[in-house]
Amino acid sequence: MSASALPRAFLAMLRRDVVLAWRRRGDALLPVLYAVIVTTLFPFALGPEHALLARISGGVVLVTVLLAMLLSLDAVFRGDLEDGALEHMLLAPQPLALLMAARMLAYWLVTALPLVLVAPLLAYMLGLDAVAQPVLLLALLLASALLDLLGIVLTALTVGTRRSGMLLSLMLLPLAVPVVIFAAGAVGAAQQGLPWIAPLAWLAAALALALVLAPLACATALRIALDS
Amino acid sequence: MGRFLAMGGYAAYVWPAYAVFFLVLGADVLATALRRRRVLRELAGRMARQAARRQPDVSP
Amino acid sequence: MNAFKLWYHKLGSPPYFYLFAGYIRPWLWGIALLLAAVGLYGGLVLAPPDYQQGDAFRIIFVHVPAAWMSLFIYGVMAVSAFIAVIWRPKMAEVLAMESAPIGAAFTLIALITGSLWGKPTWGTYWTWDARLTSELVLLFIYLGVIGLYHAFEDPRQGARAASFLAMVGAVNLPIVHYSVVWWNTLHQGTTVRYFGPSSIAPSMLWPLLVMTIAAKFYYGASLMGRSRVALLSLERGKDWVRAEVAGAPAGG
Amino acid sequence: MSLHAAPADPFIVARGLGYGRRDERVFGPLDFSLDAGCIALVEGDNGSGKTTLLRVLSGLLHPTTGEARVLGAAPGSEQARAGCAALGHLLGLKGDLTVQENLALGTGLYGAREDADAQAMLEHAGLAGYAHEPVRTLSAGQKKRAALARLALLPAPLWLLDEPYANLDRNGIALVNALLAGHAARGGAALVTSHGAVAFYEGVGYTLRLGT
Repeated sequence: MSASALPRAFLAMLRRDVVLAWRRRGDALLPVLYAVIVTTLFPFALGPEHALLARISGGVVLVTVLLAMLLSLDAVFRGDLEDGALEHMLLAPQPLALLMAARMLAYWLVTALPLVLVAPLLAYMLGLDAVAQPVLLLALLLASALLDLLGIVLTALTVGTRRSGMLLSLMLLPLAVPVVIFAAGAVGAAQQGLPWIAPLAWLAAALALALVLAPLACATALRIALDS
Repeated sequence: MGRFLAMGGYAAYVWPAYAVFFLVLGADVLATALRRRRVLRELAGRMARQAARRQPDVSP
Repeated sequence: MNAFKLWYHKLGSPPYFYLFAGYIRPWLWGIALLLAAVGLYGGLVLAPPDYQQGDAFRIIFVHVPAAWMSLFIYGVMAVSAFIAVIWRPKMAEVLAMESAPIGAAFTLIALITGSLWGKPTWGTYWTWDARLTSELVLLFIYLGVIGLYHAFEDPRQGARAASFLAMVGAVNLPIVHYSVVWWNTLHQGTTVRYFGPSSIAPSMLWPLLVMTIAAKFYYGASLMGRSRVALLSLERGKDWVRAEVAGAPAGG
Repeated sequence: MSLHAAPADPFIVARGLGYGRRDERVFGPLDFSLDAGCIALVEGDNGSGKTTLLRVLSGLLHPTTGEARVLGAAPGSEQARAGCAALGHLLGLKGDLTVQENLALGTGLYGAREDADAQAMLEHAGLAGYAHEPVRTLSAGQKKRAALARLALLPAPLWLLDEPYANLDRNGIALVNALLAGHAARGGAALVTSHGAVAFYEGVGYTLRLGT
């Protein structure tokens, strides 16, 4: 195994996932549509009062993006499990963690990034201050990447089970709590004109740690879940 | 005794708390006992089936 | 020969553990009930009412042991789960998976008694207090572990997957607690005075400790009972299980 | 680095290898070894554990009794995976990718044999002209051929093939046999399962019978 084999395999996996997503680009837009629909419902439920909507806008957008990601998380490994591609990943000579890292990056690019890009628009519709917009974008970039990494690890654990959608939400909630708290805390602080860098720094530190650990954990989880 | 049960006016909170403590743990014990009974019955049934298979039926 | 190592390996064998658990279970039950009786008498009768909370503080004797046990059992489960994932012995899987429902039960008790205590002290059954919120998240973690365990058709595979989740939860739990505390100070501003006198009187302390130890023995007894049943079902087809089933009053 | 072990070392050694689910035995205990250049046939009825044996050897399942060494290492270890390629019931082809993209993905993950040429291999496999078709438009037999073409491009010296003849017509069976012959001539080895209904490769080293 030469040194070039690792980047070659990583790129092959990444390319595969991006091409597959492109061939089914309609599906990739569904989470975005879901986020738009959910955000639209809030003013109808709470009334169009600007001050109230502006106050909750950051939190609403964060939670909506989280839910939209959760919605599609269930399917991350389903196709690969059904056609046997997942077994080939397990059997490939490269470390499984490397392939999982490619899978995670691809999933973030395909699912999370569109959501992050549409989020400022949703926040604007709810009346978030322009000052807080960059903070929201930054918080979403960090939070979506973290949830992507953690969520795929948990999805890997449920691969061998039937009907895992609801279970996945239950498993992800405790991991999502700190992410939501810090991300929403930063946005809230920015809205009040307070310093917001500290919670984002914590998120960034957690992301750095997760970038290293999550692919390894994901590989372990997959081997556990498929060893029947 | 009545004063003890009244708990200084807090009976509505103290006694339910103790009831919850013992009811939930009681449910834990009961669930284990029922599960043990079910597992034993299943295993006995399994063994009976296996024994029946091993001894060929003599009656026509 | 290292005596401890020998004992460890013996306990790791299911038929031996089954016998051992059956032998110590009545003792654990007896001690738990005795201690609970003493603790309840001390807590409900002997301890004087709190000068601020009156008799409402007596909820402490069930609430605090349950809250401590919810964390203690998680610790035991996480250690067993770690062993189960790394070395894959059957007994560690069984102990981790049978601990989870007991831990969830204690967490539920801590939540309900906590909110029953909250009504007279804070005027509301539920408040997003840092400890109650953390306890709620702990309940979700327990439920996730139990749910994942039962989602697999093969119980051993389910046990390993759920053990892995329990390890993830063990890392996550302090982070949740820390973030919830931070969030709490961020949004509430005023600090809510947490239950209980700040310096606890000895007449209140000893029943609390006795109840806590009683809860630990209850956990031991329940765990032994649960593990015995789990072993019977996991090891079905083995000779020792056949002997046990033939000897037990089946169907009754 | 050469992927081939020293010629004297067998590719696979199994000692008392067995697998059971709960208390039911699936196969084994088995003792066998597989040398370089040898194509071995695993025969047995449905449910005799052929697939399970291959899954244990590829490291997807942990054996319950005995042990196996694959290319001198534990099954599923990095060293074993580096020299091992498997083909199962599920082919692992992505339906939305073209045949050529699927082949490129395989060589991307496993590397390509030095003398391998994807285009020539597709022609050899009877898939000339299908290179740019999405795999989902292919028939079952054509999918199998595509998977075999992908397998033959890889440098792995050890093949674990589960029912490679299934879904194939007479030409397809001849293709499998030709690929096996070429693989053995290069010094590779293969463990091939079959329920025994087809014209099997003639150069079989030995046959392993599973089940009673």
